[in-house]
Amino acid sequence: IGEIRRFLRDDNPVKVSRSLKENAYKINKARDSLTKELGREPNLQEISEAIDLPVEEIISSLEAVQLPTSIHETLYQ
Amino acid sequence: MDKIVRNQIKLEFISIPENVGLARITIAALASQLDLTLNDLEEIKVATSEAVSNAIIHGYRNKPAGIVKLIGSLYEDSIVIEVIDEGVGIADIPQAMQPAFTTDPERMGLGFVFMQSFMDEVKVESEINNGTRVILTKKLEGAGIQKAVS
Amino acid sequence: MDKIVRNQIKLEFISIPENVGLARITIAALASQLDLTLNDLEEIKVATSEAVSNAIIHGYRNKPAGIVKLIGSLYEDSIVIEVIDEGVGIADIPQAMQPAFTTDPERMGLGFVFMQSFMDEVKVESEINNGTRVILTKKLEGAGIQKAVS
Ligand SMILES: Nc1ncnc2c1ncn2[C@@H]1O[C@H](COP(=O)(O)OP(=O)(O)O)[C@@H](O)[C@H]1O
Ligand SMILES: Nc1ncnc2c1ncn2[C@@H]1O[C@H](COP(=O)(O)OP(=O)(O)O)[C@@H](O)[C@H]1O
Ligand SMILES: [Mg+2]
Ligand SMILES: [Mg+2]
Repeated sequence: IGEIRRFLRDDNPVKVSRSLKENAYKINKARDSLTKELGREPNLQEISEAIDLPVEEIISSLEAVQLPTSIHETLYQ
Repeated sequence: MDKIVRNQIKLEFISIPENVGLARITIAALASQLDLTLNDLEEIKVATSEAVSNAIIHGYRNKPAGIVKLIGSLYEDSIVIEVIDEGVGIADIPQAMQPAFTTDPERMGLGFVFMQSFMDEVKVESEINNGTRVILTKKLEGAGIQKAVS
Repeated sequence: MDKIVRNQIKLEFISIPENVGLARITIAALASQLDLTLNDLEEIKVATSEAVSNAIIHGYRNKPAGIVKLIGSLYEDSIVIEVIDEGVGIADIPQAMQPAFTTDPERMGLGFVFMQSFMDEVKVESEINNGTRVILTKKLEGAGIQKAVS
């Protein structure tokens, strides 16, 4: 069991927050270029294929760069 | 004729601000089972955030002891999101939904405006001291159910 | 001494394969409220997926009529994930947890092996015809609670 873990784990210290932000940057770039190319908003599937990132990762990544919502106005000012 | 539910989830969480993002991401994951644009997805996320933050800020007056319930239902051509709290309730619903109306002078009173502009239908049920239920519907014509995401 | 729960969520969903991904995203969103490495998050996601797919495939024998419950609790230095079904149950738990044991010749019998290698503790409670509860714990020393993610 310990071996599976060692095999799969490359002890990469990258933090989740950083990798999500990098993905979000790629997603937004792909969104812009696909919008020009297709002449319409791309759907999630098209973006996923263009940058080879599962839809699941796209959802998590977009959240990482979410604009502050109104809840911040009262709670974090 | 009743519509066929394709998928249904229920999420319950304690009323702390961290969970606004969590609720938003869960609903986004559900919505992404339909074939949507990022625009549609963002609109659904903003509307969900506004309803969930209202439950936390107004319903439970920012106290972390409350439970917020979120029910998401996916139909062939629409998504329905219910946000339920058992908080203070709303005295006058039509007034609360007016643009710029707020009971908190530090806020802008635009939450319901966002919900109404981003969703096709916004229904509010509320009873003083019993809580509030907001039902948000967005039609996603031609979206079609996608193949399994997992 | 009891540990202090920092956050707790409950997710219920119908037993269809699309919801494995949904459960994984929701647990990832909860776990991300701690400041994790990609490795830790990946391990939590794989373990959650294995337990949830077991509930759907084995517990409910791939029938979509079942409800899977997921409870996620965040402590200062650990995350606990419970996956609950009310399905067929497991006759012999130690046997089911053996590497390569499976009741489905098409499968590899490695789900519990993954759960055990990626999490610090795996507890299984089960009763025939009453269902199964899998409790996964991962310690995240030094992860520390992040500031609000929302
Ligand atoms: N879940 C709720 N429980 C109690 N009151 C609510 C709830 N949601 C909204 N309200 C009331 O409706 C008003 C308007 O809400 P909204 O349009 O979101 O503006 P804001 O949140 O900026 O005040 C709030 O100020 C509050 O008085
Ligand atoms: N939730 C569950 N309900 C009923 N049986 C289960 C459940 N989870 C696991 N099992 C049993 O334990 C066995 C081993 O599970 P696992 O290690 O995940 O391997 P696999 O899923 O590939 O069969 C399964 O084949 C099944 O018989
Ligand atoms: Mg508001
Ligand atoms: Mg398995």
